[in-house]
Amino acid sequence: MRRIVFGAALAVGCTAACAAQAQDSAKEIQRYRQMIAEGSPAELFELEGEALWKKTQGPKNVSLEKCDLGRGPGVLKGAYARLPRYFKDADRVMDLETRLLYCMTTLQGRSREEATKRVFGTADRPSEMESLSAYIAAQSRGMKLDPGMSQPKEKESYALGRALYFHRAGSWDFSCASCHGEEGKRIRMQDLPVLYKPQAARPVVATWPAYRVSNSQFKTMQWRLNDCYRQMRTPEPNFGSETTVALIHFMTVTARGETYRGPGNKR
Amino acid sequence: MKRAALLSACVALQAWADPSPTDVQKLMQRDFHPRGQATMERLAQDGVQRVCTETRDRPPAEVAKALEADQMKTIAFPQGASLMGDWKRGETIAQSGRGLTWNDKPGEPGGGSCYNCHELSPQEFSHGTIGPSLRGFGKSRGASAEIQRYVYGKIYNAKAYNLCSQMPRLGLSGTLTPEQIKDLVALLLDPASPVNQ
Amino acid sequence: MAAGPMKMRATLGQGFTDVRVLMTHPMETGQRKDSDGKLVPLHFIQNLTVKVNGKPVVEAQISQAVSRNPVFSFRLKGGAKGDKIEVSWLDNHGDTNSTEAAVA
Amino acid sequence: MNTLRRALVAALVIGIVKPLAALAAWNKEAFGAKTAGDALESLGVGNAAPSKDLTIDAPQIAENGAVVPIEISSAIAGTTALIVVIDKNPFPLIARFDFKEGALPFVKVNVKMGETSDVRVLAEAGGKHYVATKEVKVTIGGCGG
Repeated sequence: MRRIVFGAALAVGCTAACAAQAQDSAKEIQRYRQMIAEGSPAELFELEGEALWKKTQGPKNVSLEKCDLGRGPGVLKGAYARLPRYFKDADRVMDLETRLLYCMTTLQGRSREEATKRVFGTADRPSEMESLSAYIAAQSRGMKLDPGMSQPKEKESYALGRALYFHRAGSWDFSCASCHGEEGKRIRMQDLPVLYKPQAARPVVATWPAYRVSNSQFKTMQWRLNDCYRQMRTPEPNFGSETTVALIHFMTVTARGETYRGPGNKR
Repeated sequence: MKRAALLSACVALQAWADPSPTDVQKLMQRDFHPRGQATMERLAQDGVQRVCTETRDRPPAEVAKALEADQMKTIAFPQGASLMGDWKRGETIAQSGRGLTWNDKPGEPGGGSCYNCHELSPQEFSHGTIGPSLRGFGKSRGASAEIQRYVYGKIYNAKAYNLCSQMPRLGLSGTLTPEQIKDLVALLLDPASPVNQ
Repeated sequence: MAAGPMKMRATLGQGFTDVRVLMTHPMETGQRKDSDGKLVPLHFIQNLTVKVNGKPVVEAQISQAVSRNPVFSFRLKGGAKGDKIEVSWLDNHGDTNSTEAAVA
Repeated sequence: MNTLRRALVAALVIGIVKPLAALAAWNKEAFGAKTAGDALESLGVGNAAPSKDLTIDAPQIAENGAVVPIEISSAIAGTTALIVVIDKNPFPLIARFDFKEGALPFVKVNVKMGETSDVRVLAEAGGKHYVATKEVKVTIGGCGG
């Protein structure tokens, strides 16, 4: 970034001690994350999700057990690791939550309005999407991320995702890259992975969706983008829209080949 | 007009495969909806946002200079000798991340979110590193009228000094009032401020 | 929510049995406000008991300072495959819940 | 025989022999104490000698005070109880674990911390008390928005 000379003189250099101290704190935060990962309530959400997967709902009073997540009706093993991908029946690229919504409306006959009334839950009452995401993502643990990139619409979605990543808009002129653009940057104590680079995207995409200790909630990627756009001071993205799926698709392709090890634990 | 010619020159730089900023803007306008005070107008890119998007924040020098000059004209410097308010209020403003989101109530005082990106007073352990550390900023620069004006202007509209800076245009966007900006100027320049201890 | 699911895993370690138990509980401190600004009343687990084959081996008194959806790890002396481990809790509203597992 | 039985029944009625559930009573006074000193006093814990055989494994920096993982282990012979105290919490007494025959003096638990503070663990062994201390810094994660 070009800085005018006056501004460049402004940065009071960080002494060696303070650089070392920053190094320690990064190491200690890594230990914090590793310790909270050892004992995580995320598994409680997987149990809830399993019950919801089997629960008959909607006017057609059927469960989601026939839902085709890309590997055939009802096949859960490794399905999450191959999303987002193109689905012929819906003629569009879908991530897990968009695909679940599709099954809720087609298989269970539920209206989109009812099924999306509460897509983001609370600590007291997690949403269906959150618990289902925990359960289904867990079925891909140990499998390599392999999102779709062969279909024309998959390539289009990837290109749109990449353009969105660098698209500056909103009252504060932010793009994703404004915060996730340079190595070693932090907001407060929160380090910011450079998600358009594979080595930074891999550990992140491999551990979403995740349990967030700060509010005891299980959070999904659709929520993650929703909350980022909120802080970018833009209007709200539609749940499961092509733009949100394109961004998730772009980051997942950037991280492809990594072994999925979620659901994870986040601050 | 010269500036339009300069702008169109940038379009060629951007990779052909990705949709153009205009295409992306249309898709966002289709896929987003207003909520609270966050209205759809916010998705309409202005010249600064479009050029910085197209050039991945590396605009050609003469384009940057021309657009920075435009942005400088937007800064309304308050009258009066001093642009320094109360650094104690400045610290509260720097700590607060509120303002302009869809769950902030309009009219409620916003914050500068300064600690998100900058180190300021040494007591605050949890500070960001996207922006440079501002510790001791006033100690080495004094508090002359000229430096007060620079700091006020930079907070009001950072793009007037560095076109594709990641720093939000806190004054122009209506996030902070002139009084709040003057309190932040004091936080940075007032010798009594913790930043300068 | 009412007594939500509990999950326990008891596995033989070197010379001890590792017991890890997860419990669904809000562990309210009485200081938190809900979405409409009302204070959520104090609601937390007070007593926790770990039993092996019916015999109590750990008895804990805990407070609202234990995190929401509590996660505990304990270590039991020796232990053999098939031992019955039971963990139960009692909270300040008098609600209880318990779960059982055989040592894997 | 009858007199013994009658005495037992009478004792139960006036609550001298508490029903099993109440045995694991909850020390209202100790948990309600506003300072670490008062809490320990009502637990009958006098001065405790530092001991390196009592270990606390906790992160130096916790990204969020809502969940701070703490692992406590005592190698002091005859340890029967572990007590967790966080000095700067509104109610410093966090938990007390009593270990009977068949359990090792070890526990891992996630706790809440209001702010950066010392975490103190006390072990009870052979009628004496031992202590270990570790400071945990609590930071503000996220964008503070």
